[in-house]
Amino acid sequence: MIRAIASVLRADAHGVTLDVPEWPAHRPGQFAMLSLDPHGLHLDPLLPRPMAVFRADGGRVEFRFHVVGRGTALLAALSPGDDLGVLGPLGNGFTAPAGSGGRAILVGGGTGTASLYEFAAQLGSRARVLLGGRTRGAILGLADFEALPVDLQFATEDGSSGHRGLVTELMAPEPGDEVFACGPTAMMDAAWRLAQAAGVPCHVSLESRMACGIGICLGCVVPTDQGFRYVCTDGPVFDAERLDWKGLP
Amino acid sequence: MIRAIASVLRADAHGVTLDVPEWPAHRPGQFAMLSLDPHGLHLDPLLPRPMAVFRADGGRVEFRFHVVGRGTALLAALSPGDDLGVLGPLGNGFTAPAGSGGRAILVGGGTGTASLYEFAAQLGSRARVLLGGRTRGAILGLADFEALPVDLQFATEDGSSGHRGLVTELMAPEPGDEVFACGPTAMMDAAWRLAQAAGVPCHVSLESRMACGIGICLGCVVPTDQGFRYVCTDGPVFDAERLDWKGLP
Amino acid sequence: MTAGGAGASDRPEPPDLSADLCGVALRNPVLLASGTCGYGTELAGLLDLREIGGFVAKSLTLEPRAGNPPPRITETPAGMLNAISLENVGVEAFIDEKLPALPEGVAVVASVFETEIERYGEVCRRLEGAPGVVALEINASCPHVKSGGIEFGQDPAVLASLVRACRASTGMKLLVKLSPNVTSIAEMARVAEGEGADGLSLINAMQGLAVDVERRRPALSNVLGGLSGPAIRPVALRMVYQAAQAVKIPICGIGGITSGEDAVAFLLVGASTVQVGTASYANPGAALEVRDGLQAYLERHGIARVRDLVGGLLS
Amino acid sequence: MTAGGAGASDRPEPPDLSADLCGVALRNPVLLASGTCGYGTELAGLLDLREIGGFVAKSLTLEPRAGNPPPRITETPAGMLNAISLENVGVEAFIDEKLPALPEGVAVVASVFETEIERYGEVCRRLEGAPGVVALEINASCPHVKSGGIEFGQDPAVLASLVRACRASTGMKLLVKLSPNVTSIAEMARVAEGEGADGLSLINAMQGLAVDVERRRPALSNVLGGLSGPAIRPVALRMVYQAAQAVKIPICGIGGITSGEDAVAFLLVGASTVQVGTASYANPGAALEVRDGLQAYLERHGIARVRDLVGGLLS
Ligand SMILES: Cc1cc2nc3c(=O)[nH]c(=O)nc-3n(C[C@H](O)[C@H](O)[C@H](O)COP(=O)(O)OP(=O)(O)OC[C@H]3O[C@@H](n4cnc5c(N)ncnc54)[C@H](O)[C@@H]3O)c2cc1C
Ligand SMILES: Cc1cc2nc3c(=O)[nH]c(=O)nc-3n(C[C@H](O)[C@H](O)[C@H](O)COP(=O)(O)OP(=O)(O)OC[C@H]3O[C@@H](n4cnc5c(N)ncnc54)[C@H](O)[C@@H]3O)c2cc1C
Ligand SMILES: Cc1cc2nc3c(=O)[nH]c(=O)nc-3n(C[C@H](O)[C@H](O)[C@H](O)COP(=O)(O)O)c2cc1C
Ligand SMILES: Cc1cc2nc3c(=O)[nH]c(=O)nc-3n(C[C@H](O)[C@H](O)[C@H](O)COP(=O)(O)O)c2cc1C
Ligand code: FES
Ligand code: FES
Repeated sequence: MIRAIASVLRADAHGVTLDVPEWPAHRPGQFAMLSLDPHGLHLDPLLPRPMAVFRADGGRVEFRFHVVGRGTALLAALSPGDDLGVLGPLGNGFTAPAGSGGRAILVGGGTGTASLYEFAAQLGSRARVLLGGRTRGAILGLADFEALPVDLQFATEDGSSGHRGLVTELMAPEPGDEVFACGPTAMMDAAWRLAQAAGVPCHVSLESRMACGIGICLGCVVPTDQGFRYVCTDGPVFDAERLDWKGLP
Repeated sequence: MIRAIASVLRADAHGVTLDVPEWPAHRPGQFAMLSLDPHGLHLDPLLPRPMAVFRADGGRVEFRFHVVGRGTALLAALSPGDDLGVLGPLGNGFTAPAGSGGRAILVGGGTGTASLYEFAAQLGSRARVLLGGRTRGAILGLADFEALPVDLQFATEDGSSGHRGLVTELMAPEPGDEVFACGPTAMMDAAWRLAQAAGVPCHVSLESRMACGIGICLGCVVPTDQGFRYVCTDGPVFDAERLDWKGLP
Repeated sequence: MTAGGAGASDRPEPPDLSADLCGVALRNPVLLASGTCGYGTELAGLLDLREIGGFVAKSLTLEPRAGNPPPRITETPAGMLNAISLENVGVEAFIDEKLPALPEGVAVVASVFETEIERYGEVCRRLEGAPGVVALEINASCPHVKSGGIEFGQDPAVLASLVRACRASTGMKLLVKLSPNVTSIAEMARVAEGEGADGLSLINAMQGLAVDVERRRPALSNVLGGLSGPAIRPVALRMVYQAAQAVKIPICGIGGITSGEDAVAFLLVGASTVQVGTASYANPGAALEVRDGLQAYLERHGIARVRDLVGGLLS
Repeated sequence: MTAGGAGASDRPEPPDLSADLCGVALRNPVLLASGTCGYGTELAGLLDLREIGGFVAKSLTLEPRAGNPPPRITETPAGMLNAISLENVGVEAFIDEKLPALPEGVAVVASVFETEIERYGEVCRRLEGAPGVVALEINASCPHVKSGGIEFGQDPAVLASLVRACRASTGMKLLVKLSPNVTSIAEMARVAEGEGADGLSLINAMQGLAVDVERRRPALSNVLGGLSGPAIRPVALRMVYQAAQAVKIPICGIGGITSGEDAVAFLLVGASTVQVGTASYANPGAALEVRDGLQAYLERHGIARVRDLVGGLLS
């Protein structure tokens, strides 16, 4: 894990790419905290923003997002050469299924697809990747996923790409499969139910309000069968079976 | 007076130029309040910054500054097309000497030179313009002043341009002259003493902490022989004789 | 179906923004806060006061007062400190010069402060029946000379005497503006209600201090000042929430409001009207944007009347 | 003259940063605030705790506690609200597992909070002589069950009993961390001093509230939370200033410190040490930057010792 002031290589309304020469090796599904005010010019927004590492390669670290509030608006407005504080990689990330038997079903919705790209790339042909969004344009990183050697399917609410409907309707898990989901809580909940019905393991990558990303603010808890766990250090990837789904905010 | 969200035409560490089609006619020495957060993205810095109108022409409004704190750093970092809130023109501005006799001696120091440019341009050959700074590079708008048909002299502390020493040492006011000064308080105080000794009128353009620029916060007072007066609405230009110099902060 | 045709009734009615300020009907719930809009006249050309609910004029004393020497203001993170102190034109000049200069149809709340209880009562008496003045706001964040300078609003007994005196002096609607510099805002709210306040305004600026470190001096000549702006909004929301649970009289919420959403937050925790203060400095039209944002929120959520939001925080 | 040669004495000595925390000598006056640095171990690789004055660990109760359900934090203008509540590993796990994991030479302040006075005393007793622990900090911003949930630090009599009980339970140095949610911080400071506190820490987070307007819900599950960050700095500076005039014991200043200049401001108004809290979230190395900035300030102003700044506000 490193903390650096990184230089922006490019930024737009869908993502930001940073130059972080000291970026260490990381695992698919890990995240970083991006600090918008590395030199104390604004003091607001004060807290760093958690973002999944979309892809990293030789110090070139990419994040993908939709503009939903002030932080993402400011990220989108960055110019090449601007400074951004970065702390990462953080969290546990995804673990590839141990056996070589079944498929890994990756289910992504909304901005959650950003967490899955490197995992899909790592799994290659073992991965069935299902991505959903309101429209085709709402699926983060779509073009990059299309370039991967994976079994890829889309679902959109308006039918603008692939299946018209919910992405989980494409899942059809079979014994031996393993499910990995990241997206809105309702989507992950549905994925977990389908996995449960099929008797296959399900791992979900959660979001939570974060201040520190490293286990010191105790802000990012989620309820599990072992009490509260921290999304930043125990997660973001959790075994769906261990979560108290009703207690998620 | 107008309030607009203006588009930045250019910005650098010495100034910002705005596109303000609705900008009304104004007088030399007036100022504007520049609001760095017109869309509420940062909330900090919250208050607008007072800046003299350096020059305005057909909706192209120029300001000049040195980066001294957060606000000016953010102004300097603006890019073309960025939005900036602007409220102006504000304040009284300079009044050209009534008679056609003596000279108008304009004395500018530090960033105070920005208030004098249009006044010098208006006065033309009637103006003796004395500009001072630590170094030649510290004199705001130097090249623009050099292009004016005025009697122009410089003073720098390091001697890098013109007289080595204080700008007020160049003044030598004579009966019939009228002095107009804008710069650090000590400089304006010295200008006022010299004017007083020569028995000529002296007008100074003051700075003060401002929140509103339009007389509603009551924040920008300076002490005068008639009690507190507001820099934003009674000034920024005051008759030096009326000021309580010891009470200036 | 053509625009403006018979189908007009199919289009949703614009939401009802009308609001109640302690018994006074207002066009909408957005006012300007005392000390941040002068006497109203200064905003001519920048904000039409008839498009918002009304404004609270700069607090008035019996005689004109001069206030503190500079520096009087300084910026702080997402906020500002001010120590204007008592500067104002005095109640007579307000009535004789300022009120007549306002356009017809502007709802004016006159704010009152003084250093002694008797003088508060006297200012209230003078304002009785002043044209355009729909209510008085008693600013309790003024240092009480007899209590050694603590604010009227910081001691329950002193606050009780103050409200009692003002109540006795006038038949006009009385808003009491509470000081946030207290252990229990609920207690202060109950005191004001018990002495006959028609409504509460909260919060006033919080006591703060800033330092000019390079000069090793206080940033304000008065050392202490009042903190306002978005920085204090969470404290203001908390206090409105606590006061609303303690009293039945209506509350006017104040503190760091810059958007329609901020106003909604105050309404949800129990305010029925709001005031915009510091935000007007960066944008004199801020209150209008707050009103527009509030209306857009109601439309987006299909809420018919702004008063349906009041106290509507779900839990 | 060559570097490191005989002329070394010509170069100004680096300023003396050593500081005094209620009788404990510290390398420099910059500590990390409780609840913003875990138990110290989490910062390994990000901040060397031996380069700053020390750190105050997350407040400890007698038993491990779980705290509030999510959401526990939310952002506010130049600040944040938190309602972590009592979550901590408990005093035994702290002594057995956390303290031994720290490197040698780190000054640890153990923070104590509980819901009953007797339990505070018991936690203090357990911490007596714990290795590395140089002082205890009594967190008085905890709801007192017997007083109906108001904070220990909000009632002078309750605060007095609390400090008395802690004082009686231990011979260790006692810092009392005051609640900012009071009418008179000076009174609370005097109470703590009178009952034998060796020093004061102030301020804790201020009580606040935020609303998720789209969902019409409180932003925190607990509704109320603690406001921290630069937004509260002016209030914190004011309280340190007022407390410093009321007591003789040393004060540790806390609230929105993000830079060396901020630390200087706290020292000038009377603090002799400072704590960095929320700023560490955006930058885990913030405290080091504060220390460096403080040193640069002293060099720039030719001040030999950091303690020469304490209470040095000119007027
Ligand atoms: C581990 C993790 C990984 C994430 N990866 C991505 C990603 O790759 N792409 C992406 O678009 N989004 C991702 N998110 C969500 C992203 O952090 C939020 O959308 C973002 O913080 C919103 O900030 P804002 O300032 O634009 O919104 P605002 O609503 O203005 O933010 C206000 C505050 O709320 C917090 N917040 C708002 N929404 C969320 C949320 N959904 N989850 C957590 N905190 C939130 C912000 O961090 C901030 O503190 C991730 C979240 C987590 C926890
Ligand atoms: C009428 C008027 C005209 C001005 N014209 C110019 C100009 O043309 N060019 C120029 O470079 N400067 C000018 N100034 C000064 C300029 O406003 C300040 O330098 C600027 O506000 C500093 O902002 P900052 O955020 O960079 O500094 P910071 O120190 O971070 O500002 C913090 C706060 O202090 C206020 N402040 C800081 N310095 C001053 C100052 N000297 N006067 C008033 N307020 C201050 C800021 O407005 C802000 O509220 C003018 C000031 C006034 C009152
Ligand atoms: C410069 C200034 C002057 C003020 N003067 C008064 C005043 O005269 N009377 C009063 O009741 N409140 C006064 N206030 C407080 C505001 O009315 C309001 O309560 C406070 O600023 C919080 O709201 P805000 O955060 O929206 O500014 C003043 C505030 C500022 C910033
Ligand atoms: C998430 C969080 C948790 C905190 N937990 C504690 C705590 O356990 N004990 C305590 O005394 N203070 C706690 N605090 C308060 C801080 O120690 C500090 O007093 C406060 O945040 C103000 O300082 P700051 O503005 O630098 O953050 C906590 C603050 C935050 C933000
Ligand atoms: S984000 Fe701070 S503990 Fe997880
Ligand atoms: S700046 Fe507000 S009155 Fe002059």
